[in-house]
Amino acid sequence: MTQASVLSVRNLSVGLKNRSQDAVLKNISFDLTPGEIYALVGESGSGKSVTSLAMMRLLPDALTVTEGEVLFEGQDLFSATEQQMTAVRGHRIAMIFQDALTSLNPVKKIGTQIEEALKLHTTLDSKARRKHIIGLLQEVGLPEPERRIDWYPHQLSGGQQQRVMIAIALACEPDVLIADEPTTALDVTIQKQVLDLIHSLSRSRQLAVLLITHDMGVVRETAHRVGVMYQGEIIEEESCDRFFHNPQKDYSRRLIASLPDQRHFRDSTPVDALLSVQNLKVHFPQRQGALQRIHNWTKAVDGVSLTLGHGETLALVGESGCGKTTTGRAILNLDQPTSGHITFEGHTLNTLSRSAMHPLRRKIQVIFQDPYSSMNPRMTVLRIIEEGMISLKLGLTPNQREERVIELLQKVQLEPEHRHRYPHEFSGGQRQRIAIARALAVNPQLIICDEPTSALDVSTRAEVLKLLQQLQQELGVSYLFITHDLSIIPQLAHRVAVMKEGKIVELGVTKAVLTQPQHSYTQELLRAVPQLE
Amino acid sequence: MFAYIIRRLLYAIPILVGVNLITFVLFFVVNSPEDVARAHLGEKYVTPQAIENWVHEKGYNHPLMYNADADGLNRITDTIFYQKSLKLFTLDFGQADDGRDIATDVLTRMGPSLALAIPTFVIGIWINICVALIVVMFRATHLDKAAVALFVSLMSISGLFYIIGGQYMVATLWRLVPISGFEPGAMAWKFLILPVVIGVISGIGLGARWYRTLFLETVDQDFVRTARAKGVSELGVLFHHVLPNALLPILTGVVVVIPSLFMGSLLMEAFFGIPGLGSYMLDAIRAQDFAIVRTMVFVGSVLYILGLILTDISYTMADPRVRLN
Amino acid sequence: MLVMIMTGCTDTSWNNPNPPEQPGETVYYGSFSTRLQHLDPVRSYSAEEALFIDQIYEAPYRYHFLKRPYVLEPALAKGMPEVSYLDKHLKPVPRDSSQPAYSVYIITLKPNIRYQPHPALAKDEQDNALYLFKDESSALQYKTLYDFPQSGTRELIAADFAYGIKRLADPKNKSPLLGFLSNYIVGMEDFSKTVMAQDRSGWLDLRTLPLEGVEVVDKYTLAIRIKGLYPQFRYWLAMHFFAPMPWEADRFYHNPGFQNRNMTVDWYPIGTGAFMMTRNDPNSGITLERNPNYRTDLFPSEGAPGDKEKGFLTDAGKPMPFIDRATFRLEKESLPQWSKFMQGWYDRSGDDGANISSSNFDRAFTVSGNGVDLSQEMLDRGITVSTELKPSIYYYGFNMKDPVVGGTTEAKRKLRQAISIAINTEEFLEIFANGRGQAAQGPIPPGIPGYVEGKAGINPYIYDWVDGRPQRKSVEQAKRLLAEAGYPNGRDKNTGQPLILYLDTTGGDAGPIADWRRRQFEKIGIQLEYRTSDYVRFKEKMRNGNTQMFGWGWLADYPDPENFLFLLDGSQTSENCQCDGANTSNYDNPAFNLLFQQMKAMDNSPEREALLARMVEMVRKDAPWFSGYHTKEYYLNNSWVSNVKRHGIAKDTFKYLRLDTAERSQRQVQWNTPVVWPLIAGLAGTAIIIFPAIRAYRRRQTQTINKSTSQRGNG
Amino acid sequence: MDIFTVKPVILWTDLMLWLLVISITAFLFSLRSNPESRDQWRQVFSSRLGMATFIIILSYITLALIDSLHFRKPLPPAAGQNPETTYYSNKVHSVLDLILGEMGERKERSYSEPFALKSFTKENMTNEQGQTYRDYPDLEHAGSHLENKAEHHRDLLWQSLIGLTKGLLFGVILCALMKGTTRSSSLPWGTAMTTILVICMLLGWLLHVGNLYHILGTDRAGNDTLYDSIKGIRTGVLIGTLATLIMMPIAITLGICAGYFKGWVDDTVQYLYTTLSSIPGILLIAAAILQFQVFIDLNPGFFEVGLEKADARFLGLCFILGITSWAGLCRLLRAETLKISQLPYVQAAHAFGVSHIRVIRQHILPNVMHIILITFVLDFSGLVLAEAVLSYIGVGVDSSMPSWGNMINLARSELSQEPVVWWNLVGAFFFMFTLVLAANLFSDLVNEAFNPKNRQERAQ
Repeated sequence: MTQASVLSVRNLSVGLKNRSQDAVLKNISFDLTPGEIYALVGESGSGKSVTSLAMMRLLPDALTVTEGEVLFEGQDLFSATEQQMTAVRGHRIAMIFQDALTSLNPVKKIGTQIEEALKLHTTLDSKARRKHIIGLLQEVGLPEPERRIDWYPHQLSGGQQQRVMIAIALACEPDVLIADEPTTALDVTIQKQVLDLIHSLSRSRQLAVLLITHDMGVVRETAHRVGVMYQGEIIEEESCDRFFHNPQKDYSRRLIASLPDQRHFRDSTPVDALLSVQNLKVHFPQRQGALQRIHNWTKAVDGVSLTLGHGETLALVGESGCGKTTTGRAILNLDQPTSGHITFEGHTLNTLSRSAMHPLRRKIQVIFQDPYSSMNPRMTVLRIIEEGMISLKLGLTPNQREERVIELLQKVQLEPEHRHRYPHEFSGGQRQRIAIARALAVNPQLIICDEPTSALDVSTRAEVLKLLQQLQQELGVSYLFITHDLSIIPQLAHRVAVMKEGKIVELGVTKAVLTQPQHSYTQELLRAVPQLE
Repeated sequence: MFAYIIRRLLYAIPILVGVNLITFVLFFVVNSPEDVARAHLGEKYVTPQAIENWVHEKGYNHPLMYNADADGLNRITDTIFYQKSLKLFTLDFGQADDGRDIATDVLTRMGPSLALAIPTFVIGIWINICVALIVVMFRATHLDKAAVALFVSLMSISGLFYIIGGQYMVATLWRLVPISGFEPGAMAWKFLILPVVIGVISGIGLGARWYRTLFLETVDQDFVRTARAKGVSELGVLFHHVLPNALLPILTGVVVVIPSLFMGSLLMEAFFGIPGLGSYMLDAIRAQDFAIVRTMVFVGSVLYILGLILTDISYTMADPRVRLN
Repeated sequence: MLVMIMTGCTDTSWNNPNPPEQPGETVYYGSFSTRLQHLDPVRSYSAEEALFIDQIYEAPYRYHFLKRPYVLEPALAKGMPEVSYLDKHLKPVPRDSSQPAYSVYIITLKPNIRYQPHPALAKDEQDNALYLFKDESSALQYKTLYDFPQSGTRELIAADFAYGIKRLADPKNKSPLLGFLSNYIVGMEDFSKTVMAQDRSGWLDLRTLPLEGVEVVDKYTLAIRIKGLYPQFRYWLAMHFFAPMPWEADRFYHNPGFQNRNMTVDWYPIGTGAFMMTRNDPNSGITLERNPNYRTDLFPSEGAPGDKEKGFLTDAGKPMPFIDRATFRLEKESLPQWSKFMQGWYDRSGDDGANISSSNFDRAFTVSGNGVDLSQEMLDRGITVSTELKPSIYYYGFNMKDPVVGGTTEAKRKLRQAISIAINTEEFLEIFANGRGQAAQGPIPPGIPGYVEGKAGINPYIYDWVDGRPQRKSVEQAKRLLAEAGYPNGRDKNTGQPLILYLDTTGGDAGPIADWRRRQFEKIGIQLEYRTSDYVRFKEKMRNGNTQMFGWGWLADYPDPENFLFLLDGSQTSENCQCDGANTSNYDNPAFNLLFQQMKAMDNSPEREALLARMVEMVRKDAPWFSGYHTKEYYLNNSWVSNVKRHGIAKDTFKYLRLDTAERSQRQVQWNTPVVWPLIAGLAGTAIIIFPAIRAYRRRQTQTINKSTSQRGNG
Repeated sequence: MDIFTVKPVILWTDLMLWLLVISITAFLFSLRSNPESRDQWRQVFSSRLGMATFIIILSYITLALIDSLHFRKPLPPAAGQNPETTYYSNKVHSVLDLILGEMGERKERSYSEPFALKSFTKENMTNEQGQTYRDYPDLEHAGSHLENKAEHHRDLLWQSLIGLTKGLLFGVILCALMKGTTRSSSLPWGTAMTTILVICMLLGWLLHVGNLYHILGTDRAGNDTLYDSIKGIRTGVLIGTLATLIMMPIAITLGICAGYFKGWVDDTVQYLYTTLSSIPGILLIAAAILQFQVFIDLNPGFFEVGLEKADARFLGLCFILGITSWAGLCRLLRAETLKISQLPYVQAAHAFGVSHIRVIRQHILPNVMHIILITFVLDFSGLVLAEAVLSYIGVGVDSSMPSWGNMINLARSELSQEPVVWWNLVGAFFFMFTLVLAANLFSDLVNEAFNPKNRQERAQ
């Protein structure tokens, strides 16, 4: 594109306020042209967000711009006064953030929050403003805006909140839109809608969009040009197509390679059932009134039936709140089922008492989503891993336990001496490995993996998944793999169960489900998954 | 919401019973009614007969908690605890041990207490918030540091020194206001202004510092960043985004004490000779007047519980996310 | 704040705590320090309360305002009582006959004395009481006594005294004297019983029940018959316990529901005195006003020698009272009370009790060799001082029943004497009471018959007479006595065990005084331990006699040695009288008791003096008390206050008081010019703080990113 | 007097204070193993302020500790006494008294200004001719070592120098020892040293000059104000620490149980603390203390010397203060436990079938420790201030116990004097203010370092 750039960043550097020598950003430079979507890609901590904040002069107190300039229509924003800056923010350059819920003022109506921008930058009277706002809300696709204009953020769904954010950003017809991870917190289907929205807006309004994301899929789908950020630098800048076909830097290559391969599927052979769930129901009571009588039930899981064979992986797919996690907890006997049967090796788990359950616990283990909160920060890795062995009375001497731990650590590709460290000394990926080691410590037959990779960066995610598969081959352990990310399923799961509103809508062999989805919801999900080509 | 309040009120009953039980035990675990009688009869020529009469008249001639030689329900009802403490639920406070009607005393003394407490409270909060906002405006600057240092020093000074010093300088040295006393009506401000000012000043350290931290927490939140990205100016951010949200935690701390204002401030009333409930309590405790103490404790806890309920209600009003149940 | 200051300027001076007065009226401003409990004449028994009710209630007799030693004069009575004597068959006998069984006091009243205006006496056309209510609901609009629009009065009659005495005899009124007087007034005990036998739900008309010893002879004459000889009884007749009480008032206060609103005799007095109570807020203050119906009562025209020179007789013959209103504010803390006096807002340094806290005393007085003088500062302010040696004694007592310090053996006596010498009372008074008191030489204080001035009057066991003044014996002397008592250097001469003595106090075992006392005992090697307790426990210990040493005090009811010596009468020990015995040290000396009985029945006379001397000697020898002293009170009066001669016993002295209001207001303005500069400074200060803040904000608004330094705008 | 003949008096508070200090040090050492909390402590001490305030607090605590070693001196054997039995004075001394030397015993007759040689009020004296005249009498002890009063000021200067140098020497020795023990790290030892030196010099000066003059004058009864203020330290420190210490076990157990087991346990605990906290604190304290006093008075047999009575009452005060502040901590812990027990690692523990006790001990307790710690330091200053107020009202510590509250209480009326007697108030004020200020600043830092909320903010 040869269009004049509306906003151009010239070798921008940002450092810590008190120790400005070690830089957070080093000589960042790029241009934004109208109607173009420029994607800034990088893994967490690469400095994407800092860039955007620096451009808006919204850096947190700890950080400070050490050099460089931001030219907006030819004039340097850094040399503008704070007052002039307020005139630019939201009016000429607008911004949307990752977590829409926290980014909206919880105690103000969304209408007021949009109106605020208008009040600041336009001369419209209140009537005109209201009209304008309703228009905006329609444009961003918020159903029945006349009513919702007086709602509070928490009354809206995540997608709707993000739409409101966009509405705020667009309120004063800005020339530049900075979108900082606008879809990370959203389910795939919503993500697709939002991205499409941004896409269309940039086209219709000749909007220059700076899209900050870590999801290559998203980039592929929406961006025109790509800048790859790595440790505070832009190491490669290319037009989208060229970037994906032959990336220059090998870091870029790793990024692309780390995207899960979605062409090959694991073929599954029917095996005898290890776990079988019949018509599982988990309902939570809703209390009300002076005497707290139960007046209604939240049906988290409403009649789920599935079986899982030895050494098999069953992926339980669904969007947030569909009850997949609750299912997992019920199988672990952490939540008490309302009805139904969970049979494991002939024992009906949900009827067992705490003590009767105890011996079975070593057979079923779990890996949690958040690698940061899933380990007690005050225990060494050794004690974290051996905790299960002790409580489940594997009858090992301390030395034997330690040996076992070492062995496990090696199995999950960590160093033996790591056992004396504390969790917060490890990266997310490493922690997830420790969590796996902990699960394996009591050599279980079934591990329930609750979104084990969704908090990880793409590259580490791939590694963890590979590890899990290896272990399955070695130990013949079965996984119930709970996830919202369809893209990782093909190479991972033998069979897939798609869950919606507490029910399983479709259950079958991975290939079948992903290639010829029967249920409309499954199809919708698949459509939403960003494709690389 | 209504149902909620009902539930809270129901929940209050066992609490109040417990409160009564505690005070009751406190008083009668070591004191026998005879002791109380002696404490209230005169100095000279006290006969056993007189004590006997006093105890009988005051109705202390029952067993404390359980009446063995009564039968049926009377075993419970025919005791001091039932007749003295549980009667309070009917808001029948009875008479003080010196024969005066407690309800009237409480009512008459409430006025001065409030006259002192409410201004101190309102002005105090207002000033604290203003100061805190200013400081937050200059966060991460030397002004901020200096202010915090000032706050901490202020709150490190015992309230006694504020009162003693203030009274000495303003009233004794400079003769700007009466040293102590109270006149109801138009003259009142003359006596109240000094205690109020002192009360406010002595509160600034703690209050402003607390509000500052609350504001700072809010300032770092995403929606504030959003507001800035919208182009809202610093002041706008503070007043339209930070303040309303920071008010929520402030509510919890503040609303709960509002009813307790009725109880008056012990020190202030003692030092400035204001005939409020604070000094009333003090005298009662010193005179071991169980009748008054149990009443004040009862009233106090009722007000406290009221405060809790008020807090929740005010919360639902301030924060659309909160629903009572 | 500024606004308030402006409005403040309308006042003469900003710190005037007193409410504005009506023009032309003379208002007295006073204070009291303890919250009043009882105002019922038959119940109240404390000096603080007497300060008020003695202005309102009058007894048949009162003390002469000026004359010393204290003498009685008729108040409501026409003359002094005519006393006649009867034997047990009610036959008249001469006094000197051996122990008459009864004495009869006949009191004749002055005519047409009228009560203060009071709703209880309000009448309607049919001459029926206006305010009588069937049930509580019909009287609800009257919250306090002052809500009643109508009031009335009536003449005082002898029956009112009878009614008053019957109220005293009624146990329901909890008169502290009930037990005591029952021993004297004939039939009082039975009366109490019969009264309690009645139905006491509502008002009980005491007139219907006879009290044998009290007889209404005619409209103006009352006869009281008491058992045996008790000359001191006439003094009781000068106390508010014998004040008249109109039966209408008693009935009025028994209206249904009045009790719950504190509308009782115990709260709203009704009397014939010079003042009436028009405001009674126990929490903030009390107001007395001139009683419009007060009889013509003229300022005394003769006084003690020297009174004329002191100007106490300038108002002789003028009708009293001289002030229209007296307002008293409750001042719990001594500091503000004193400061207000110094600012001229109080006319006197205080009205009740010891009102110059010792720290203030240093400022007010300069203690010099020949007593206590006003400091220069006070003299400049024209402040006058009036002193008063109270007929009282504060002392430490040994429990004579105690195995260690008690007993009548020579050794024990020596031990007690040794301690009595060791505790340097003079030093105590010097340090802690600023010399406001005089060390006791015996149980009888000055101004009371039996007290002897000079060399003859000293306690030879403790003092020597050295160049014209008593001088305490040396510590060595005390040590010698102690050794003789079997405790050389305070160690048991057999076991060497240190002698540890226990002193019961309510004060707590700390603070300067406690330290000082410990050191006094250490002087002769005795270790002192305190056993502190609250007042109730203390009384209990005293009652059960399980104390060793204790502090005690006695304030005379009337100026007669009997009122002091009975504190040592064997029949008064808790044990013997089965009550809170007045004989706290359980001193039971048969010889003494015998003399006491004789002395009691006598009028003052040389013979009596002789008896007293012998009794005092016994007490000095046995030393059941030690470190005794008689308090001497100092009261400061602002220059505009006159006729302030303190009376040791009588409290009804307000009617004599005179004020020069013109001078007062002029002085007040002069003493209370506010200092304004701190205000201005304060305002300036805040401005100084605000201003740079604003500028800083401005600067911040026009801030750009300066890349070289790390100073950044808002982030 | 040789040490071995004295009879040690062990007061409950002494015992508890020592226990407390020991346990806290142990606790801190246990924390060192965990790098996270080690970092947090490092963060606290890496700031100059943190180091300085900590050392100030430490010196206060040290004084309190020294003052908590009580003993009774023996009486000289008397005639006829069998030799093996020794009798003891009923005066209780503490080691601190020994260090302070004469300061406690040197009583004047009444007020005297700081450093004064003459009494504050005139008295009448008799001269050689025997006629009485009024003047300010010389003080009995202050400056008694001077033979010529004229060189008062020079001597003052000189003695101050001596005192300061003494302190300096001592401080240098201390620092040397410290240098020896501590390996150098990122912490600002320089500040530590200077603080120590300053404190030592100050103490040295106070000790030396304070034994010659009355640095802060004397009070009504002629007691040395400086001595009283220093003795007040023990009370202040004790009340600040014991009250929290006493209430902690209850609060922790109940709070955690409520948060962990939920259900009826939770309801009961909540009922308990709502009930307690709904009673007006001051009333509860006052009533309790008065009743406790009555109890003490009823059983004088329990206590051998007066001090023990005061001590018992003091314990009572700590206890009731603990009770009143108990609810707050309990509430916090409950909430935190509720949060933690939802965290994955607790869930994982459940998945491993770990027993409740073990879960609480291993997972919950260590992770609420910061709350306990923060409450401890935050409450400290508040309690010290509370003591003063309560003592003023008359429901504080026993009036025989040297405490700042009692000092203020006694000193109040002195403001009405002319010229004003200010030193008693100032003495109490200065010592109290220093402690509370240091405590506040320190607790701020601790809070900042240990409060997870703040940690996130720093992460940003």
